[in-house]
Amino acid sequence: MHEFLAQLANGVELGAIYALIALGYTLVYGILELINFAHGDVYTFGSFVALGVLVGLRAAGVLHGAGLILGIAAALIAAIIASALLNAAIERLAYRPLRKAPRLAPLITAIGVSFMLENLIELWQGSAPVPFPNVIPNPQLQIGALEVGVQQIVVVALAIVTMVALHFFVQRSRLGKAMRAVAQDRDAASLVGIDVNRTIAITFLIAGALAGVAGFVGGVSFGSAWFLNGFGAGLRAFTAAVLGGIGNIAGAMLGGFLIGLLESFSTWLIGGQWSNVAVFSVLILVLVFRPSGLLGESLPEKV
Amino acid sequence: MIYTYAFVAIAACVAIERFHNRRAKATIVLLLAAFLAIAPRFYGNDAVFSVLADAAVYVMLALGLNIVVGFAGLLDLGYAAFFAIGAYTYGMLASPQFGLHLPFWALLFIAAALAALFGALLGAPTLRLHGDYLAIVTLGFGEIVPQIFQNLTKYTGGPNGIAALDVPTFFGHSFGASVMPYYYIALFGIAFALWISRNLRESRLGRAWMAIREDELAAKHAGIDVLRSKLAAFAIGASFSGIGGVLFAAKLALVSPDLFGFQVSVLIVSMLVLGGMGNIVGVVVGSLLLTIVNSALLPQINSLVDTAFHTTLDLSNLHFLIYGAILVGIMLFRPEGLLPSRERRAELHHAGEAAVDA
Amino acid sequence: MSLLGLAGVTKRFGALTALSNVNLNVEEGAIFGIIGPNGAGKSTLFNLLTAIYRFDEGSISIGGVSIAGLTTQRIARLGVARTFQNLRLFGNASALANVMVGEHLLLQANIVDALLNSARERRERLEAERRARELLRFVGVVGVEEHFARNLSYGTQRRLEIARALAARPRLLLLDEPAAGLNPSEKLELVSLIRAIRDTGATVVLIEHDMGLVMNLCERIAVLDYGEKIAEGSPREVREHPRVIEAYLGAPA
Amino acid sequence: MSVLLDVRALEVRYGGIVALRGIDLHVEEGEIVALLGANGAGKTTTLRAISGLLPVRAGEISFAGASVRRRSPDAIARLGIGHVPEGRRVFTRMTVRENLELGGYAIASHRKVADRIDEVLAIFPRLHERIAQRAGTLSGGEQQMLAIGRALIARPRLLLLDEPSLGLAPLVVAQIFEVLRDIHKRGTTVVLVEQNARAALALADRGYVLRNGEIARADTADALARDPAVVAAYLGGE
Repeated sequence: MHEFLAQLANGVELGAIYALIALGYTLVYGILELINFAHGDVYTFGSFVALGVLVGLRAAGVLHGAGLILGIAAALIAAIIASALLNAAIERLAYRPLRKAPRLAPLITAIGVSFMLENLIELWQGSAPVPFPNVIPNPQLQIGALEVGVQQIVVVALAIVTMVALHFFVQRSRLGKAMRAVAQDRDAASLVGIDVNRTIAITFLIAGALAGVAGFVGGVSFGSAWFLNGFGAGLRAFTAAVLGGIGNIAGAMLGGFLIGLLESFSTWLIGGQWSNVAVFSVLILVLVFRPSGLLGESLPEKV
Repeated sequence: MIYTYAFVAIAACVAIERFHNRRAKATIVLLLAAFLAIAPRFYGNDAVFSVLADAAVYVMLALGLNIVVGFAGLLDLGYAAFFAIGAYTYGMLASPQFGLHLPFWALLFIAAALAALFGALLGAPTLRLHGDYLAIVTLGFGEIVPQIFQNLTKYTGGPNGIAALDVPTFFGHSFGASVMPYYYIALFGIAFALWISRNLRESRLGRAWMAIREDELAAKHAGIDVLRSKLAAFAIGASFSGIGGVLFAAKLALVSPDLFGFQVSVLIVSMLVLGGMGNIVGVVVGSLLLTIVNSALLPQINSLVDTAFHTTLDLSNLHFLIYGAILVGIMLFRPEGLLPSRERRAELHHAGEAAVDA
Repeated sequence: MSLLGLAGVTKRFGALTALSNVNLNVEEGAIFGIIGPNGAGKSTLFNLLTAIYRFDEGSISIGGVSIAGLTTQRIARLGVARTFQNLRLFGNASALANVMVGEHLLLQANIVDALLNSARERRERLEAERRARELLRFVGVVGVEEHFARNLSYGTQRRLEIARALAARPRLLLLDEPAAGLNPSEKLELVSLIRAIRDTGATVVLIEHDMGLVMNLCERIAVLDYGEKIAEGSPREVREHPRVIEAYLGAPA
Repeated sequence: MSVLLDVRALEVRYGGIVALRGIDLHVEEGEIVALLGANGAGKTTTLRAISGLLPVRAGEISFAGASVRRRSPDAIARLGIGHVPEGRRVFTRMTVRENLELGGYAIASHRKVADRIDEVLAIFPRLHERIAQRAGTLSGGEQQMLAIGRALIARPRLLLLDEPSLGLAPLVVAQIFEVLRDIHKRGTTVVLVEQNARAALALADRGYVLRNGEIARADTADALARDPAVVAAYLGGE
């Protein structure tokens, strides 16, 4: 029972991170129908930026008391800004010129960008995992039989707040509506005065920012950053987005938490080396029975 | 030297694309075949033919995937899984692992059949999925298969894989340490794959694939059994990969799970896209180019830089950076591929004009 | 003899009833029209006939065979072919290849024939191509056999789609707004084409908004409104039917 | 009256194919101008070039005296050209209200947009009944009304309409044309592309006939409607 609760807490924490990354995939897919393979690496980049800021501030000796809170905030914000800018730059340089190209061209480009980023991050940070500075206190709380770290609670809370905010932003705000309009019909959107390129660029900024949040949260939660983190995490996050129904914000969240739980329980019950097998088997099973994902709409074919 | 061969082969392919006269095309094909068969007697060394044999295996893989993606329009991002299945078939059945030493030639067929079977097993439940959903499921499959080979340590040697695979024999003559037999087998394999590809494209089944790729709903209304046709594409494509796997494993005398990861699937998809999806000749050019870049050009640049600047800078550290940049660069400058099929040219030409009356 | 029979057919999408208790009989060899306002359920009806949707209640039979539970391709085997309101051609394929796909069910070559380019495959291919050229001539698509479908003019595309449907030698041909977007002279050609198709023995059911064309061409017409059949009869009977005028025509046509 | 839209020597190409060659046309403030022609003659292409959806190869397009040739579609929309595209193109997964709100995307004031939505709903009471429904659940006629309504929110000075009657029942077509008459009366200039040439000429002041990407004829609507050649080609004998 104790172990079960611990795995549950683990899975939820992991799921929150996957969900944050999945949101970025889903936003971009929703607007461009593109699997942004580089997104996982943007997440990795965010992790390293946060790590760099924390290391720098620790060396400056300011990470205590109020300085610690400000330092953590600075690391988070730096990760958000850096990832957002990187993602937007990728869109501008690698995807925008291909708006009218055959469908597979941007996908191959995305894979190419992903390879380049992974290699660049490796050159920058080396090929071994880099530990996150252990500066963030993590007092344990006992809630009934469940023992969780404050850090875990903060991670999940931060993720959920971000997701809810994003949901309302996309549903209610003027820009959010423009994003949905561009996603549905680019020409029609431009005819009502929406700047399509700008809207797509903003979508990439937001997706990148979410990857930045995830990068910070993931780094703190796993205790390290590694140049290839983004590949595995990105793959699972994209799987989460598809599982939930791609293009659907609530679906990405649901999918993220499910994949997180699945990973943590499969690791516990059948061993970590089987968790990929478990994750993808469940994905295949779900899609066989619900071809558009758990929350995705299956629109009747227009004939 | 390797570039001579690659250049001749690619030039011949381009010429075949340019000529419209059937007799001229046939002549070029014959000349090229004769050159590739005879030239090694006079020109080249083992290192060159080793790379060329690998290139030929990749050409076969790319032709197989072209049936799935180019003909039937099914994006498969886990094609390396079938490559792995083929390679492990050889690894497990022609090695000391179980003391089984089935002949190489029989295993070519067995691996083709097994890969086709797994293609059908994966396809049966998933081929109803559309577009990117299918892509992600196949990607998942591509991740699972090597992982399973890695985890079943008892049967597959785990992460270390299986070594000391049997050296094939030909009527009792061992291939020995020479790479030439593999080169010739792979050449023959390409010829076979080209013949099959062309047959399929012109067949009733090929027309059914075209219809499914263009408009699945309209295809159903023409009475086409969409699921069966897709399964056929998946199975045939997988069997090419299975055969390639046997060749690959026998030549390397080794299989291990890390040889069949996502990068390999991506590499093969890139070959298609680079060469020109759906166009058989384009696919050949794309796969030749990328293999040469990966196994000859990049290492050579590496050693050149080292000797020129007396550095220990290891450019192989930049392998993925350069490879990624090549992919991005080609897509940005020629998104339809180097030798696009007629269909792709038309598609690009009409991009974004769906609702136009001209 | 009745070729197509619907009895009490009902189709719902969630809370919306798209078709409600529709009864219909189409005689073999007829040219039968279905008209009605937008959203009346005409296209839904076609989509039930070719199993794009499943009906919730009632029964549909084609040539005496119930189509309940059959897939689209099984229904095609019963001899049903159709065209689409918004043209669904294989755009990146030649006109000829489009029609040859339509002949799919007439051919036998299997996967082994395909792999080996067997004698049967080659013989059938030649035969299919010959028939396809003949059909293109029949519908009046000449001189552009090798052009990609998407590059053809709109009127030619409409005729090409009809040729593709005819290639299966259907007993029942469903035409969804075949005259949409055609100019007056093209419409005249369409009328004679449809008559010629009927004269080859096929039964034609068509959805159309152009009243002139429907009244001129069809022997019987059914009128749908809000998913219900509100009238059926000869063109004259339908034109003078008060409910039809109220729901659809607006003023006596 | 002053010239609101002036198109000169307009040329548009797709790849190598010339879709429009040297189109000259103008629209005066307050007019209704019909563009007639067979499918493929270049009517839709003309409208799409004017609103910036297609790149212009040569020629000039000026609106209210200023060149719009190199502007993006959204910028042109904000200048006061509304375009109701062929096939309606409403945002099917959004509600009717959201569609109308997007029509006022370029308007900063919420209040103003809300007022204009009320005005449009007064013109199309049917949309009022369906305000919270998703646009995809509307019938073809209702979607057409929504597409027009969406364009009207921005109070365009010039409204481009592409085949508003396509695929609609006779009764609905009559309603749509009634609304167009009404919109015009309120002072909107209209360019109308219509398959239903008879109805279009009945409404229009002037018309252009396009053939193979060129202007084959330009005249008043009455003259065109009486011209035997035009009648034979586009109006059909009844």
